[in-house]
Amino acid sequence: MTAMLEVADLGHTYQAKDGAHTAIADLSFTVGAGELVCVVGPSGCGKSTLLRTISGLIRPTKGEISLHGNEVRGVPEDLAVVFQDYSRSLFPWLTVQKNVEFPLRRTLGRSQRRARAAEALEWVGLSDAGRKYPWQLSGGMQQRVAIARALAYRPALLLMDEPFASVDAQTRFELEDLLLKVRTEQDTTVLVVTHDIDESVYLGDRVLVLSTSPASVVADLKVDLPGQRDQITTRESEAFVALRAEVARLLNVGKTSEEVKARRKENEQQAAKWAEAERAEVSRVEAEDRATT
Amino acid sequence: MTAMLEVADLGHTYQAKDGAHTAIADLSFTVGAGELVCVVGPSGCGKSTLLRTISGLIRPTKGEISLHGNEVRGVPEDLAVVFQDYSRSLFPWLTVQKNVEFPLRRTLGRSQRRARAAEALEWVGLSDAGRKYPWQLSGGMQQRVAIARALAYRPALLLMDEPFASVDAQTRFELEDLLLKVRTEQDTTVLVVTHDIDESVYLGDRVLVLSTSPASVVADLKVDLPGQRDQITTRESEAFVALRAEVARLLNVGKTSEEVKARRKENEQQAAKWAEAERAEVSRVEAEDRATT
Amino acid sequence: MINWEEALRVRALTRGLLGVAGFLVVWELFGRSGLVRSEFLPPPSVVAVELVKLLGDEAFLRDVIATVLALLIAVGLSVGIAVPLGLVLGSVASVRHATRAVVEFLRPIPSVAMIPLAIVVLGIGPETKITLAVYAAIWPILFNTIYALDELDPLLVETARAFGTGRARVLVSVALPSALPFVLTGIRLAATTSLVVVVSVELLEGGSGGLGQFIAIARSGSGRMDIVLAGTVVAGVIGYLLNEGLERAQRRWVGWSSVTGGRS
Amino acid sequence: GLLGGAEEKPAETASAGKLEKAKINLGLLPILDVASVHVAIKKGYFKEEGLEVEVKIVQGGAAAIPAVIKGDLDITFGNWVSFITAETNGAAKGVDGLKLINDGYQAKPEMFLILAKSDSAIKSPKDLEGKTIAINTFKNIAELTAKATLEANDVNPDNVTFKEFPFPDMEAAVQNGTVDAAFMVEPFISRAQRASGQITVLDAASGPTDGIPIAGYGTTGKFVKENPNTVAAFQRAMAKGQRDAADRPTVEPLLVEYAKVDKETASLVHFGEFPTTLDATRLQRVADLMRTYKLLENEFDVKTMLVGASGS
Amino acid sequence: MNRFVQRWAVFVGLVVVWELLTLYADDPFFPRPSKIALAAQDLWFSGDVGDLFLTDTVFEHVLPSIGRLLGGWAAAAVIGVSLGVALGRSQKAREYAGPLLTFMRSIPPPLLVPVFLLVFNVGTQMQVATIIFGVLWPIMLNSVDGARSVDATKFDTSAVFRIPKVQWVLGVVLPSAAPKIFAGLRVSLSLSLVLMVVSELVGTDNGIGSQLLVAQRQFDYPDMWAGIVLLGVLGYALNTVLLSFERKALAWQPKQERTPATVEEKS
Ligand SMILES: Nc1ncnc2c1ncn2[C@@H]1O[C@H](COP(=O)(O)OP(=O)(O)OP(=O)(O)O)[C@@H](O)[C@H]1O
Ligand SMILES: Nc1ncnc2c1ncn2[C@@H]1O[C@H](COP(=O)(O)OP(=O)(O)OP(=O)(O)O)[C@@H](O)[C@H]1O
Ligand SMILES: [Mg+2]
Ligand SMILES: [Mg+2]
Repeated sequence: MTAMLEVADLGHTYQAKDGAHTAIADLSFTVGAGELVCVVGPSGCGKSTLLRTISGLIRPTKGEISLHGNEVRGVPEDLAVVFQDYSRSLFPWLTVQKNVEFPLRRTLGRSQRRARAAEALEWVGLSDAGRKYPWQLSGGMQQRVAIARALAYRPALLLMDEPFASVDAQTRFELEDLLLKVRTEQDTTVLVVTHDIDESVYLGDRVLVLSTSPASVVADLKVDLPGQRDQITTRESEAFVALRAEVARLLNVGKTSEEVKARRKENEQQAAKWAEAERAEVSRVEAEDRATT
Repeated sequence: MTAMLEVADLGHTYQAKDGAHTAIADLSFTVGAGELVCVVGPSGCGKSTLLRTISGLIRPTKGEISLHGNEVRGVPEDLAVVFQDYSRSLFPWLTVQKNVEFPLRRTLGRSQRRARAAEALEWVGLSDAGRKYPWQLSGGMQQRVAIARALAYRPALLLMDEPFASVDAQTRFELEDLLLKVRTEQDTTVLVVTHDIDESVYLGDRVLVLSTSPASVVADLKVDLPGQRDQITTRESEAFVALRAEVARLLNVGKTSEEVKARRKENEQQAAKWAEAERAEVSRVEAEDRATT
Repeated sequence: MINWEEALRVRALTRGLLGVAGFLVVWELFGRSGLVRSEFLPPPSVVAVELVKLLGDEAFLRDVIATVLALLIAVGLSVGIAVPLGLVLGSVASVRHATRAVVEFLRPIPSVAMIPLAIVVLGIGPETKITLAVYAAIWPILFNTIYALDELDPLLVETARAFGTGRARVLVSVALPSALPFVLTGIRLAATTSLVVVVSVELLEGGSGGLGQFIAIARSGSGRMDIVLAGTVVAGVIGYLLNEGLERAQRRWVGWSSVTGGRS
Repeated sequence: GLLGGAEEKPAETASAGKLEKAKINLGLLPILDVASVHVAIKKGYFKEEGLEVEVKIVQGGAAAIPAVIKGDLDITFGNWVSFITAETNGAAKGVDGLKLINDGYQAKPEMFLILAKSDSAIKSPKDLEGKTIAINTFKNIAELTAKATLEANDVNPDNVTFKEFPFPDMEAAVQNGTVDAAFMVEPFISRAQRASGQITVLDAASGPTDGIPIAGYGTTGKFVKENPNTVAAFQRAMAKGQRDAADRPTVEPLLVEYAKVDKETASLVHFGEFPTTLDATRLQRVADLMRTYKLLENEFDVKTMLVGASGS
Repeated sequence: MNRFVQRWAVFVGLVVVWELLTLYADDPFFPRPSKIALAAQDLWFSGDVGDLFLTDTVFEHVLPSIGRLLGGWAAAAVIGVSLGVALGRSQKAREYAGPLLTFMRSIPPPLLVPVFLLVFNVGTQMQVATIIFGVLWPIMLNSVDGARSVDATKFDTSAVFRIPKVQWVLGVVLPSAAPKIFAGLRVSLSLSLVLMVVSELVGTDNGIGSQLLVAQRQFDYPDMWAGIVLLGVLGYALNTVLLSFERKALAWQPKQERTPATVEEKS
């Protein structure tokens, strides 16, 4: 397997008026052609930022990204992205069907575009919604439109930012399987950011675990599960359960009870303090009121 | 426990130029004061629509909703909502802190508002982000701001639409516990829409399972778990596992393999057909090209 | 079955008429109150009589047509110039910065002051009033386009670009549609600005006929306020019709925006 | 065409072959002063000369003179002050300067009046000291004659404030006290006297300005050079028109038509003089007045501008 | 700094081209910029040291004009924004008042002068009224647009938290509409310079516009051009002030950080 995507020493710092914020500290990894890599990491650690730099939308402040050995400057060819903020990434003035067709206009004729879009909408279970506008759809449906758009484009590299966050469990399973099927058929390289540990193991050839902000790679786990997966048997397999536990451990989910309890205590103290301050404030204001009248 | 919220024969049909769309067919249920009810249902079945009608933002086309025995017309007092489209519900011109303070201006003085907002931000783990603007935050952080805003408001009735969709597993657990804690302390009535079956069982006193669109109530399950829950022990308990399976069954998640396989086959046939059509189209276009040159 | 859209339109129309009627009543009362002599400010009843007379007057109608034609040409030209220009200035910051000083210098130059210059360059015909109208009408369109681009959701642009959409096409198929509602508002502003300038130039320059010149003659010859106001009413009606047409276009083309916004 | 709102008339080619240009674009203002042109058109004096006159309404010298320079108008009506100012400022130096070819209108008593409200404290010219007077344009014939007559009445014109108002608005401005008095012309004088009972304070065309020339017809040196016969034909036709314009019954109905004056007013207005010759000595008075009140920096001899003048 | 040089290089370049063109054409209507500069100096900057070399003309004509201009524009801004927000948020108000306002919008201000003459005191009051009437519309229409396009989710959010009317208008509608309102304010600001000239057509004895028109009628083209240039400079200066204010008011906008300018490469 040749390396399709290489990320080396990547770092990104956002500039803001009141100081800079380092979102990514130092990331290095490679993704082979046709691989499906899942990225997991705490909220706000820099996953979306990572996808943005790979897609050439922002230039990283440090390090290098190469695709097929060429450094990424500007948006690479044959790339599709499903953004985390799917609802804002749909064009409100286009119908669902036209939204899916949008990126195809450059390369395909009208009838082919239509066919492709209809096919992709069918995949995500939205055949009936093609003529509606995005705002006439529910959140989960909008997200599926964004997925359909990316799939219809048949990219060589597909980046997905929490693509199944807003759909119900059943649909999620179906979409996961759809993704697996499409990538096998089209030999697409896929990078999926997800918060669902089970999903990351179920989908991925590898799982990339990131640290808290600023992000660095905590672990790069190979998922040793059979290529052909199945929602029921795979999830029941021992290897799956073990890997899932491993990812959870790496993400510190195990710490939960201890930490949460500690934090809860802290919060309670804090709250008590605020309440105290509040009471003081109230009585002060009341005193003032009385003084002025 | 007295009934706080009563939904009777509720139905809603969206009007659009090209025909109407019935989002909710017929819903009836009640929520007692202080109860936490989770709503699960397939994507696009009408959950967000339900929350919109309860919060008085849209008037249902059928049936009735009453709060404390009074029919809901317009937005009721003491209500807070975490919208599914959290990123759009934040005011981009206000800092995070000010966003949380915004609804408090009506009732609280400046210092009290500050304290409340700071406290809520602390709860969701965003103490450091108070002075940032929403667009400087990651998706999950924005969602937590929306949660903090609702909690800081200390509503009597709290409606949450997939409030934890964009946060990582660890944070999700923490937020779940936070929600449980807050609602006990403040005796809030809560309605949570979620796609995570485990979550619905872990959080809820009851789980309301909705059918596919247009929504109706499939089941109203009582969650027989101890009031004080814990991420590890509760989730391991037998009752939990049984309930979870029950919800999954009701949502037809069990059907997965059969149905998915059937659909997959269908898709493949469909795809083959499209591919055929495409090939035909391509050769037609090529032929034309040749003819013109 | 009740046709709701039709019913709503009828309601809007009646309300609009009520608003106008209210204004007319106030004007009539004011005109008849004796506070001012009715020769200075004739009440609407008097103006209406004069208006009816004028509508039968062929010379007057020719003047109105002249004004309307000049107006349409001016609006067309200013849209053709200002929208592309706005897209470029709004999206290429360096061009915008480079031209800002020039643009800001040019903008406040009043067409009234340019009339003799325009006559020397363009003559006394319709070219002059059209050019001056275009000059005045460009700015609202240009600025609304630039500002609309500023407000463009960056995520939409990122989406298009991530799918390999070229810069030019991002401009045409993402920036422009997203900006369209506000651009159309700019065009509506520009349309009435054009009308105002065309009539004013006719009024102050003369030479090329038109409603403004008609009014000027009625005024400078004898100060016939009834004719002046009747002409003014016609100008207002032209503006209203043009605006209504554009609003309809706005509703049809950018229906999506009126729904995402202002759900009230 | 439609854009210009003008009627499209097929151009009749004139019979007189020696005219360089048979069709003349003539700039006019919609005021009483140009009644003679309408008389000449009505009576066919231009046609007799083989001329076809296309009237273009312009709104004053500032627009008309550039149009003549540009060549859109062949000849235009304008007041002498504008012509002289334009000439001395070199506005027409690219077209061999401006030439004056016909006298048009000249002041008579009762046609340049400064009016005040009937119950105003201003009764005599002396009372205008320190007051505000409305005039139609700054630095033009109205201001000149007003200053000259004020001075003749021992009022220092520097102590009077002039404000610009269009003639049609003056009556109202005087009535509601916006200005103390207004410098009006016909038909506004008649209307103000009749409807508001405003009273005359000063005749600005009296004493030093008695019979002062007001306006006439001009063109460019280039046009005169290239079309000497046309200009001559125009002068002849206009002279007849001027002559006939003195006849009220001929003029009154025309007023109603071209200036939209109502019949009643038309029968009341005071007309000025319509001189039939272009007289250099007379016109020189305007230039001298301009010099006196600093509208000209140097002495100016109007003779250089005249074409076919008498009395030189 | 870079931008500054860029901007003024283009500007100076154009002035040089203008100088050369007018030198070549030698047309009285288009005097050379250097001649215009001399006229301007003569008009405004040849005064006493005590007056900072400003002539009486500046105090008699320029300053009063600027005062009326700013007053008129500010009043139009207040009226336009409040009317615009009201119309933008109320369909009813829009239906009642819309046609009437469109109608009024189409009336050329010079035609209204006789009416204003009856209603207002001539002079400053009438001129300010003319300016307001002329520049109100871009502000109002853009405010209507801005107020109407408040994002539906934000509307819902405010409704749910029962945000009081005042706070809703000041805290949600205005900020949402602010970019569009500023577009209107900027168009109106330069329009108010135009209207200032128009307003000085009638009933004045002072003002930049009145002087400019006198120069025009006197065929004194260098003076007229000096007036035009003065208007340009004023427009530029006022606009710069407004822009810096706008930049502060819209500081929250994410553009500096995230927008990869629509077509431009982020540098
Ligand atoms: N435009 C920006 N300006 C400044 N800081 C930013 C900006 N965008 C993101 N950040 C910061 O960078 C960090 C990483 O953000 P990013 O969106 O990449 O996180 P993430 O891993 O996608 O999180 P989540 O899972 O919550 O979506 C966050 O701390 C965020 O506050
Ligand atoms: N404004 C609207 N106009 C027309 N149809 C709408 C509108 N909003 C929602 N719908 C339709 O109503 C149905 C229910 O939508 P709703 O948003 O309530 O679903 P949901 O249960 O929240 O789904 P999800 O879990 O995907 O968010 C969907 O089929 C959607 O297409
Ligand atoms: Mg993210
Ligand atoms: Mg929903």
